[in-house]
Amino acid sequence: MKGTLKVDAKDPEGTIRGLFARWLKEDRLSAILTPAYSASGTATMALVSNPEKLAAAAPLMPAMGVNSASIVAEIARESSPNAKVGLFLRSCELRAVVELMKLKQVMPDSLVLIGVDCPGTYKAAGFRNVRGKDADFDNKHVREQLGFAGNVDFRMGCQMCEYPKPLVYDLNVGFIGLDPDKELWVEAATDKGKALLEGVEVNESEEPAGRKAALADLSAKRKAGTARRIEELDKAMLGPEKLAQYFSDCLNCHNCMNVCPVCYCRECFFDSDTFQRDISEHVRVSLRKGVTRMPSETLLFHLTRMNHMMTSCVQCGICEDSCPVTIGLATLFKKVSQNAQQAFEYVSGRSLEEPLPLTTFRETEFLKVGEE
Amino acid sequence: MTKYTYYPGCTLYTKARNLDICARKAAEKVGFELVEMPSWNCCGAIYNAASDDLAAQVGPVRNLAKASQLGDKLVTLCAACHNVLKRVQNRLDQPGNEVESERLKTFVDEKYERPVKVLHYLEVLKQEIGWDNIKEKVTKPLGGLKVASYYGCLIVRPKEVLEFDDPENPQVMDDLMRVLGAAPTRFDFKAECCGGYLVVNRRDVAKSASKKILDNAKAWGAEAIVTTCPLCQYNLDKLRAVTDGSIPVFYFTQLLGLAVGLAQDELGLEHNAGDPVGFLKSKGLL
Amino acid sequence: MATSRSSTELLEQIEKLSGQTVSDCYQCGCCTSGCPIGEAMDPPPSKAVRLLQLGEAPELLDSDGIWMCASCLVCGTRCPRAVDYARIAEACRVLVLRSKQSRVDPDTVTGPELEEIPQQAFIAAFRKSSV
Amino acid sequence: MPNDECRLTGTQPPADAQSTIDNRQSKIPRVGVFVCHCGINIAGVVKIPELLERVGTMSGVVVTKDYKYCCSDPGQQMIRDSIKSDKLDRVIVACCSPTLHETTFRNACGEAGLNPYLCEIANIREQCAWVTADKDEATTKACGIVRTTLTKVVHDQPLEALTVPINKRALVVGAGIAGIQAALDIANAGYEVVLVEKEPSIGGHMAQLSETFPTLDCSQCILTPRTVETGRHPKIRLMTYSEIDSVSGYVGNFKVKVRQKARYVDFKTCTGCGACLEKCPGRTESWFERGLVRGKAIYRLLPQAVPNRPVIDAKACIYLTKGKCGVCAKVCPTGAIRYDDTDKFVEEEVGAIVLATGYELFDATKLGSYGVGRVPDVIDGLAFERLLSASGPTSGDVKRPSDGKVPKKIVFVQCAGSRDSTTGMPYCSKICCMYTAKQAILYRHRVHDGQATICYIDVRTPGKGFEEFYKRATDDGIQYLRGKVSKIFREGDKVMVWASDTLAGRKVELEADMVVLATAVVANPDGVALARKLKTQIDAHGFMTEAHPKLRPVETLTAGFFLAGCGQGPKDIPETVAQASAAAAKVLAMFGNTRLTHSPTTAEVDEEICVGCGYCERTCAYDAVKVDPARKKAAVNAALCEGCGACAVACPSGAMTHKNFTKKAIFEMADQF
Repeated sequence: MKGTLKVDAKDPEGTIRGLFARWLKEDRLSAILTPAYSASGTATMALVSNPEKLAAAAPLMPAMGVNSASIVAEIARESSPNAKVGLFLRSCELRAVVELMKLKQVMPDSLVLIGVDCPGTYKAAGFRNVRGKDADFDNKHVREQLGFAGNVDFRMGCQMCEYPKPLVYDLNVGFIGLDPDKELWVEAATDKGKALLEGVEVNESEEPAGRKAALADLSAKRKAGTARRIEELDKAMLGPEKLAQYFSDCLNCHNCMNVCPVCYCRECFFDSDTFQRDISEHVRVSLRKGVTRMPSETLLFHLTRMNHMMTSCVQCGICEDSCPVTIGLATLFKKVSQNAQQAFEYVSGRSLEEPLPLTTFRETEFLKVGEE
Repeated sequence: MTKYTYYPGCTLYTKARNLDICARKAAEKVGFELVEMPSWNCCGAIYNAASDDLAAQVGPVRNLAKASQLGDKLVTLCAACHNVLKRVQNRLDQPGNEVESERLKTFVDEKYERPVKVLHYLEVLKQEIGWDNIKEKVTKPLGGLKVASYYGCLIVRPKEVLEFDDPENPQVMDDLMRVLGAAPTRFDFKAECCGGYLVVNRRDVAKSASKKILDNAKAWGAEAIVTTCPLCQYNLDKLRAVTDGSIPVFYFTQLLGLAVGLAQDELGLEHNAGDPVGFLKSKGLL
Repeated sequence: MATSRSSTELLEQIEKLSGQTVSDCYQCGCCTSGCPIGEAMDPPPSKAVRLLQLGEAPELLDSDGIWMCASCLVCGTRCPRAVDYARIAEACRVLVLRSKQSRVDPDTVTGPELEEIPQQAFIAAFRKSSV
Repeated sequence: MPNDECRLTGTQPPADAQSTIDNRQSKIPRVGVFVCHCGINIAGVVKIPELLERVGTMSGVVVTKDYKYCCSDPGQQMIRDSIKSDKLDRVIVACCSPTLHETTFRNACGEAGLNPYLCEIANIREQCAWVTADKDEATTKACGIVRTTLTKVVHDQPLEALTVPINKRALVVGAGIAGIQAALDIANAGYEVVLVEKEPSIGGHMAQLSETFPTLDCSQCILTPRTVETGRHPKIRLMTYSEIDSVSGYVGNFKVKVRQKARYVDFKTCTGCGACLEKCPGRTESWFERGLVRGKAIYRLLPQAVPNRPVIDAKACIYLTKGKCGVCAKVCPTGAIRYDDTDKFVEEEVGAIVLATGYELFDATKLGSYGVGRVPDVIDGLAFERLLSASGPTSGDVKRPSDGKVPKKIVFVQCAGSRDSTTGMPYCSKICCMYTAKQAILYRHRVHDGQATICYIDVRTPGKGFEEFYKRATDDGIQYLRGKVSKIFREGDKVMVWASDTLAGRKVELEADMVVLATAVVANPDGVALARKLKTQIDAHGFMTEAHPKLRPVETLTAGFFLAGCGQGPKDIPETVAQASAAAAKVLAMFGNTRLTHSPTTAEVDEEICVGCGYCERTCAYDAVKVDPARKKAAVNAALCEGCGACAVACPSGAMTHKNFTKKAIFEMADQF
């Protein structure tokens, strides 16, 4: 089921809050995870269960501090058929949720995936200043959506995002290519999604051509920008010397790993005793070259992370946002994961059915390898 | 009506006019148009397989470059032109061949816009038009005429480049004949060589090679043979006419034209050896 | 003798120009069996490859057989070892032609049938067998 | 391995950095290193005295010794003595590949009271001496290999071998001569055998053959006693018209699910009188007769079939497809016809499995120029066997399929799809040279004035009496023509063959009444599908792969599976029977034990770290790892685990580890270079 939804009082965000209220009141959802503002005005996420408290919810807030899939992994690790939690999330977050479902880290039964179009976001830190005192900033931002698409202040991950519309959802709420002061686009892909739209006044129609074109245009522009960035990245990073240089500022803080939505290990291999050497071993390693960089194994850590994450990485770029020394991780992971996924004809988070590439073997894959 | 860029080649303008004219007119009857490529040049007549011979590829590359400015498909009819253009296109596209490919493109003034898919007329009929659509256009079915389809070498081999049909037992022309109301016979020499250009200085060799083909067709009970190539047509038809005249040889486009209702004077039968008109009349087809 | 190069050099040239490896051939004779003009070809394909295997490239270059191959590609299509003799013959012809020796002189081709033969045959024949 | 050491130029490590640091280590194990000369294999390249000296300085090494052949009894004694006298707690033997002698040396250590898993092999033969020419380089490399092994051995933990009980019943898949022989050998030793055959009766391809080379004894005559014995054997449970659905479990304890296809005939009630066979009007292609005659919908393969009961081909049966007819039920005197029969599943528990899945002939229609399917008188070797066989459709008279005429000229075409890497199979099918000679001889027995020509590439006769048999064929006037056939076509009622005589160097056109193709032998496709399902190894052509081509020819790499017959590669009857008996002997050797030992170097899970993502489960080729969905923890079934390590590699967090191959040990080993 799909169609347009009328927006009242030029307030698309209010209209969405209205839907939230209805779902919570009618007990179609027991709670909803949504972007929200804290009392002090900072951008955050909130799990709202009381419809009265929806005022803080800012479903269209163009800021992102964490990839909320990490939150979902916290709250939906165990199967809980009685709870019905709506996740009002952006494309990259939903794609990460899908990957975590495949990795058995998120149990799907208690969740309803509600997607929302996302033309890009600012970092949550400092967003208060970007937004200023303009209470209507979020709506305004949505209204001038494509004008913001090439926004250089956006998070680097967003600047390279080619999926402004979520790929897997029960229900999606869209506005790209429409006039959000007048209408929103809703699309239910599953029975769960249809159930949410029951009783909602939807003007059923085919997806407007303008919307399709706007999405395709945005995606194409982003792809072009990404290609250019990857070209620059290659210059800066290709080859063992340059690669080591690229990571030379790394503090070994592991923040990138901690915030990564698809990095799901309970204990990182790099925190295990595998790398605990006694002093004589450290000295022995050092003696080979005369000098060893400390802390040791930072480059190996990043290579391993690329290796472990490349097939599931959703390219949200939150790793770069969290890096205290601003290593260009977003572009790097974009490149690495894009190449790896293309090799397996896989797109992370595109579908729940597609098997994880490294757990299956197709006789046709990599036929060309070694032929030269 | 879908338009296709068409490359006729030299022979179709002269000694094989009957192959060309029927093809253009029949095309319009079955629903497509052949638009002749302007200022085409010789394809080279035969592919040079020596790995370092780039000069021989330049002519075909120019044709392909020209065609690429007009569209992404190029239709051929002469089996020799088809073979050369298709193989040169394949050489340009071959992964790992980029350096040579770029060099070849610099030899010609025409800008090479995109890879061109070289399609034989028969491939257009089968893949683009479809047998069912052609069947609808048949106004004078061929009355169960027993024909042996002779493909020759050039449109089936090398199979991995031409990707035309099974090189041992091709079927496309048999299928077409069936659609036109003829009864294709089994035939073991569908893709054996007729002796080709050896006819120029070794007529004896071409004669004996062609004779084997004709003998086998007759042994399987064929009343006529259809061909796709001017040289095959010559070796089987005119060359044979001076040795033993007994079985008429037609271009497939002549029988196609006949079945979709071209007039007798549009079929170019006067270019065939023997008495094709008398033969067709005796079969009640004219 | 077509050229003054040594037999080993010639073999190297032939392999390079043809993209074929003559040692791949295990002399089953399938190419000769299937050649539509095999009776008229001397040496027939399998024997020609054998000459190369034995280091007798000059003998092959001097032979009549390499000029008889019309590149119908039946031999290579059916070869169980994927050796394409048509390309080997082409390489041999090319080597002879590049030493400025024509096999067929266009001026010597005469006869009443010349009026009839399609020109594609002339172009092909002269491209394959004259300088 | 990448490392992130800063790159400074002009700084060289001190010459003997290795030993200086190693000697500072606090916990020093007592390792003995024994270097084997392997005759001159190692000692001819590696400088043994220098190696001993350098190894002697490594931390933890308390003794180094060398010997010409460590694997010999005195060599092993040297190790045993040293363990005791030098109080060794770890042993390294620097010698050949562990696949050859790891067990030898571990056993030697065990005899001296050292846990066998504290003994490691440093492979300085295959990985060093054989592949390094320069003596100094080889010595340095050998030193490095020993040092790396030393790093591993100090991390090794003592392990106890696992043992599992054995269910002393065997499953044999396929009841051709290979399966029959293996089943009889095992059953005659007193163990129960389940023999599963997909066809309605047993005997396989051998039942189709006429006479056999090189002795020309009748195939039926030598096979029938075996089929009858198999059918009556009290220890053999024969399940015909059945297929393997699934196999679970592990060596010694397999659970096998067998699908018994619907036969529509109650075998208990049926007496095999054959009344139904005469009256049945349904017609179908006869697999057994190679398409030479039309078979009936209710059929048995041959009158001597074991079991001698017919089955109904549901696709050809008029009653089962159209609901009309029912003639067989009407004429059956005992009321054995059951139109409502369905597939049934039977579970069997066995300890060992013999795969005797056999062969098929290559699909000759793929050889487009040979006219198969277009020219009716071009048939394959098995079809010709049926024409020669007394029990065949012509009762042994050679008549050609198109018009029943006796062919006066037959051309036999060898290597039809064999030794052909473009359209056929690249390998030699091994049996065709001899069976073609036999067929030509038999043809000349039947048709005295017949001419037989055999087109061949090479005649291969490596077998007892084979060369003599080849001579017999040429003595008999059979023409051998050296050249592969390129094209076969029809002209009138003749079959024309384009061949060549490579010895005379010319093309030859042959005219024949009939052509017999010695079509390539290929692995039975059902056997290939079964091997894929069971995850036993097959080669690029579908033949099952033996554990070692010379030393373990009837075992597979999956413990408990054994191989017999043409499913492993083309072979003739005596070879097949020999291999079947060898497979049976392997099964019996296993049944001679009460419990099986299983290597303890398996995977194990650290539940503290495991999050149950399932990468390990999906990576395991042996179904040995399962994730408990409720607890979200992976668990390893050690009896199934082959210790390949794939799961440990797949696990991103290191929750899955491999006993005595811990990541820590491996990283430290890599650090040695």
